[in-house]
Amino acid sequence: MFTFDLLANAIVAGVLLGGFYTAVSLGLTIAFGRLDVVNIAHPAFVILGSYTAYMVNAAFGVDPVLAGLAFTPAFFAIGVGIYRVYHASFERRGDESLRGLAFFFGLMFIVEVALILVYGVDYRLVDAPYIGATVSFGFVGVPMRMLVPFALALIMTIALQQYFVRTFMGRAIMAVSQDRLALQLMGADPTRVKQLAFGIALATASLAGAMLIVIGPVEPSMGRLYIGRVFAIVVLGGMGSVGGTLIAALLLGVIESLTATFYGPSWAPAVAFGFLLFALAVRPQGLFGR
Amino acid sequence: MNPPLLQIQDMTKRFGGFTALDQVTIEIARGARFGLIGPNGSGKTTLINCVSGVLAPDGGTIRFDGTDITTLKAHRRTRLGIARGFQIPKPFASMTVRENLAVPLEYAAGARIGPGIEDEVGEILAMVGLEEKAEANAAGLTQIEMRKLELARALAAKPVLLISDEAMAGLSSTEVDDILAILLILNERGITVIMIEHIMRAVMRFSERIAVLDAGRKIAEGTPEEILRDAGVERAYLGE
Amino acid sequence: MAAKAFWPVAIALILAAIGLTQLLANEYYFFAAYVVLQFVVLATAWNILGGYTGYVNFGSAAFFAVGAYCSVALIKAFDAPLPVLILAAGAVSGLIGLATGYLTLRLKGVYFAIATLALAIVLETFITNWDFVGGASGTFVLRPKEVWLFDSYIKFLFAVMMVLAVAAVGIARSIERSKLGRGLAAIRDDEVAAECMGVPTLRLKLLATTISGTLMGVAGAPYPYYVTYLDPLSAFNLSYAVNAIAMPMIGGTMTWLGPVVGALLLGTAQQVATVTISSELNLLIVGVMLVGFVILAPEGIVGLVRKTIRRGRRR
Amino acid sequence: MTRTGGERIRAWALAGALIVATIGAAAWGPGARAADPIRVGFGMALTGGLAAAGKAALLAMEIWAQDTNDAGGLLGREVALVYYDDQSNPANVPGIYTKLLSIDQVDLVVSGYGTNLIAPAMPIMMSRDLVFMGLFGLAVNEQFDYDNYFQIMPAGPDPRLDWSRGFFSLAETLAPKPKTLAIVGADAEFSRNAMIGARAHAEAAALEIVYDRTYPPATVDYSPIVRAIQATKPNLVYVASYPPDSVGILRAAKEIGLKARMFGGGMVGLQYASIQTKLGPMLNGIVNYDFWVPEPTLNFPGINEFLAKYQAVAGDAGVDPLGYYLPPYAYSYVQVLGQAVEATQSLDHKILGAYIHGHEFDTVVGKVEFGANGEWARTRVLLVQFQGIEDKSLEQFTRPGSRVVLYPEEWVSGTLDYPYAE
Repeated sequence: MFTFDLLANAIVAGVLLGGFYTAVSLGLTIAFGRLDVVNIAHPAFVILGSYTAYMVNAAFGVDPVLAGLAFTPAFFAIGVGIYRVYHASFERRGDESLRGLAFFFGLMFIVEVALILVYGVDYRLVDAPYIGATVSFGFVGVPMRMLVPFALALIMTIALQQYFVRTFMGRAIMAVSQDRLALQLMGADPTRVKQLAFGIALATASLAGAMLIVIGPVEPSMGRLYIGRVFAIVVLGGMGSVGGTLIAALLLGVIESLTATFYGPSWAPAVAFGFLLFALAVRPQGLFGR
Repeated sequence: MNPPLLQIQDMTKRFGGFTALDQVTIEIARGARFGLIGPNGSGKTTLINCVSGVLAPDGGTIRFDGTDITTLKAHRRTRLGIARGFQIPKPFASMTVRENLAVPLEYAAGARIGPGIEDEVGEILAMVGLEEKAEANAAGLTQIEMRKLELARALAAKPVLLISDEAMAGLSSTEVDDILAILLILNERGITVIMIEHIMRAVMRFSERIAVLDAGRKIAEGTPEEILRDAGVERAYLGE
Repeated sequence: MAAKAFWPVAIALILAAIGLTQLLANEYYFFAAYVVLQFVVLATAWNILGGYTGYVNFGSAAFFAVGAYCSVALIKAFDAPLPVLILAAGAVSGLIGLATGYLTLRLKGVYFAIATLALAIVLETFITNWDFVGGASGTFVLRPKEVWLFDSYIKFLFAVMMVLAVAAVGIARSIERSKLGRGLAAIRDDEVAAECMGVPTLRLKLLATTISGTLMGVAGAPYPYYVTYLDPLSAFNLSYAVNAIAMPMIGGTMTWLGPVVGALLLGTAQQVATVTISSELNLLIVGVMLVGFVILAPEGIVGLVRKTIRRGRRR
Repeated sequence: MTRTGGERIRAWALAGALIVATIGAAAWGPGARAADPIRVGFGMALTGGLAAAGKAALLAMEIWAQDTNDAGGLLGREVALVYYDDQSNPANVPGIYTKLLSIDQVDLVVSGYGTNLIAPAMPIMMSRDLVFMGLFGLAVNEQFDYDNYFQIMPAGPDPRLDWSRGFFSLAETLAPKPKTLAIVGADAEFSRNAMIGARAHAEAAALEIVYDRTYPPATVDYSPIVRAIQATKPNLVYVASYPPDSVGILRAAKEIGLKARMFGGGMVGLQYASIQTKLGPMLNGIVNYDFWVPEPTLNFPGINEFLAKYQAVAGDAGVDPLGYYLPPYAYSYVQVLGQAVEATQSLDHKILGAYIHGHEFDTVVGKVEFGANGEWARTRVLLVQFQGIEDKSLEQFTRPGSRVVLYPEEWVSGTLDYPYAE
């Protein structure tokens, strides 16, 4: 049942999906790739972002994406708080590899259960005028539900990239784990830089969460499903490269979409993770690594 | 004539676009006291990491006692007799000082835990002046004690070749003299010693031969006197 | 000397467990105790890699599930007896541990943690699509009608799990006191230094992943008989992974006693909570305790108790 | 490495104390002896993935207990529910039921919600010869073949086949007759079983299966799947899905413009008000299974009174506000048991089992009669079609005509509107 039409549509769907994956992964690209903070709770915070967007949407009818944007400062503050605890308890003691990981694991669990306590385990959906609409380019149909998150993810990627390249603090963040000397020469305090960067990383979760609930229904424990995917993307993207994250996410999206279309959707996650395992084994510096 | 104990041939190591070592060739005779100096970032520690097996070089070969060890893993090299201390001390933080020494004694020197090993540990600790601290937790040592522990732990591996990576940084001059004395005793017992050091007085006094690295290249090699006279070395240290 | 007391106490525990099955009629205690003991095995297994070696395994559920599904496959194919199931499950899970280790252990530790996450999903997908063991729809496993010496199968399972728990703890304890244990501790403290002190780090890490994986598989092997209906969602349940980490962390990761204390405490608390406070709070407690302990008491309960004893002695 | 003896002894004492504590604590709990009330015990998913259903079921059962006690109880005694949260995890089920039986000493037992949570309790029931009422288990007794198991979901004597009988019977009546079929479903217990049934029907009706795939529950975007289905140009599309994927597939079908004569079948979730009010007009034309809808043909005695009580408290409990799908059946499965107790004036499980096998029960979901395998003697899986949905208001789903019954014959309340899209 292979047709060119189907192939084109599968690739487009994969690219759109990949855009959304980028949004979910960027926070971890910063935290894990740049700061060496292995925040496995990141997907749980993305789900938290979905719920805050849902809450505002359900109560005031505000567009979920706008709601996600509005909540970024709150998420930033949470991120700063978490980093302070993490730094004081683990990083300073040099105990991040074992207990630091367990800390984030516990955090993930707490966020998830807290959401269940407040909202229950029902799937939640949002309303927005573009959900359900489609734009067509020839024989390729693009659902707005996927296109809006994709566009937003692209804007996010470009904005972050520009921030890292063009601003003083952005460059400090890029240097913080790789080049202590450069950081010292810039006169920046590494702990403060990391605190800021972690705040930004968590702020992306608010937006990514809003995108997630635009794409489909959300329930509290869904975050777990993204842990593996997100790490796969960050590692394949070359640990800390914003552009690499985008490319890796698009690649994963397209692979999943092609598998789902032509081979059988059942194997799509295994294909993606097999890809990660393989990459870890043969090219740990990522596909686009330094 | 015996071959040199250590032959480093055309050693090259790159990190991304940065060349940390550029075709460095050094030979060290059995029983020698060899000094390795150079400005910060000149590639000294990278060279040592390649010799001890922590880093895999991108080019060149290393021969130890006549055999090619270029692709050998670090722990195998240690068992062959190459032992090193680290510039930034890396103690086994959850263990006592005694247990820190037990690891190389068991794994590198092949000793069994028993009465015999206690004697060995005691002897080494006495040598570096840490016998008081045998039961202390390694994480609680002072910087100076940690440097001594680095040396002691390397000795516990029963080395043929001992590499001391800035073991004397931050020590007082009497402590520097103590360490120098220890290294000299070891050398008299037949252990070849490579010393990487910033304290010129110590290197010059200790070494029979010295190699100078700058920006990944060997720019000079000779006796301490020759090195002191070398114009290139002066340039490297003081700038143009 | 307590070192000599361990095995007599261990054997006494097993005999007491068997005695209990003959004396106590009420099956509930055996159901509950089985689950707690199962966590003793899982936590101990996790700690060999996590606590002793410093490598975090997020995929404990996968190793456990592989053990359980290995049993299902052998029951379906040969109607194999329980000891065979346990051995085979251990072997298969151990091999998977070895393979995962081989793929990732040459890298930084955190890659191993991520790989175990990915491994769990790959294995779950595989089981979900393997119809012989029930696939996504799950499978029923009927318990043997009768079993020698025991008047009910659950009592037998309880006794078996007691033996496995004692064996796992014994293995962990022997490792801790051996040359291997000191090598693993050196890796945990500083891997580069360990390698330079002659410790064959890769080989030791592979050994640790294999032993840890084997024990997790062993813990899962009798599970199909316990639950009688097995589906991938419950076999790969995240609660196994969470508990396998939380229990040693709370009990203390440095000694064999830590995971045992953590598993007994947390496992019992969960069993009690299941029949008392019927709420998500139950799960929240595990998460909060895990975070609280890693921040405030990084050495766990065992570490705290030791510190208190030491302080007391000084006075 | 060198610990003192005193400390070792203390460490051992600690370990010993913990073991004693384990055993002691396990015995502790809200245990009580068989006292005055008749106690009905069960585990229910109050947390975890199935909690939404479990909480609604519990609410319905509490209403039953209230109703029964208001009418004087059973055998002149009050009834009391004794239940624990199984956390949607089968691993907890054996422990819960042994506790209920051997410590709480309940008089009657009923199951939790769903196949996964019923099956682990079966061996315990079988070893004690207890009557066990099941709530929404699919073909559980196929393996156990247990005489005293009864299941309230109206799947029918052959659950796998009966599940989709309506869909395929109706497909036969289309003009022209459909030739091709696409089957798609989630990698999970219910959907796999439903797909097996659909395949069997397709074979019987000589339909060509042009697409037959499963997808993992974690799928984010369903467009590639729906597009692949579309590419095979099927006449019929049979979907066996869970709530999130039901929404995902439906949205993707609308966006892509999926063309089929009939679309739907076994989509779980479209029965819930919370999802209906989000999808609104998108539902029009979908044919799907259901168990109860507010159509005149299904106006059983007592159902409206029950629903009124349920809907009055549903908001506070945070469960489905309308409660058409599961709650009436959760009420009924204890109702059947209560009626059996009253009729036989006994709590002897042998007598109860024999009575339930031999009699018909009048419940809020109509007359119920169990076959030999404990399933309904005749299937009453309804096939309904969403019609005339105008917006996303909750109210319209309480009106007759928004979901007309197309099958079985006995309950039909409207006619099929087809094709779905062409």
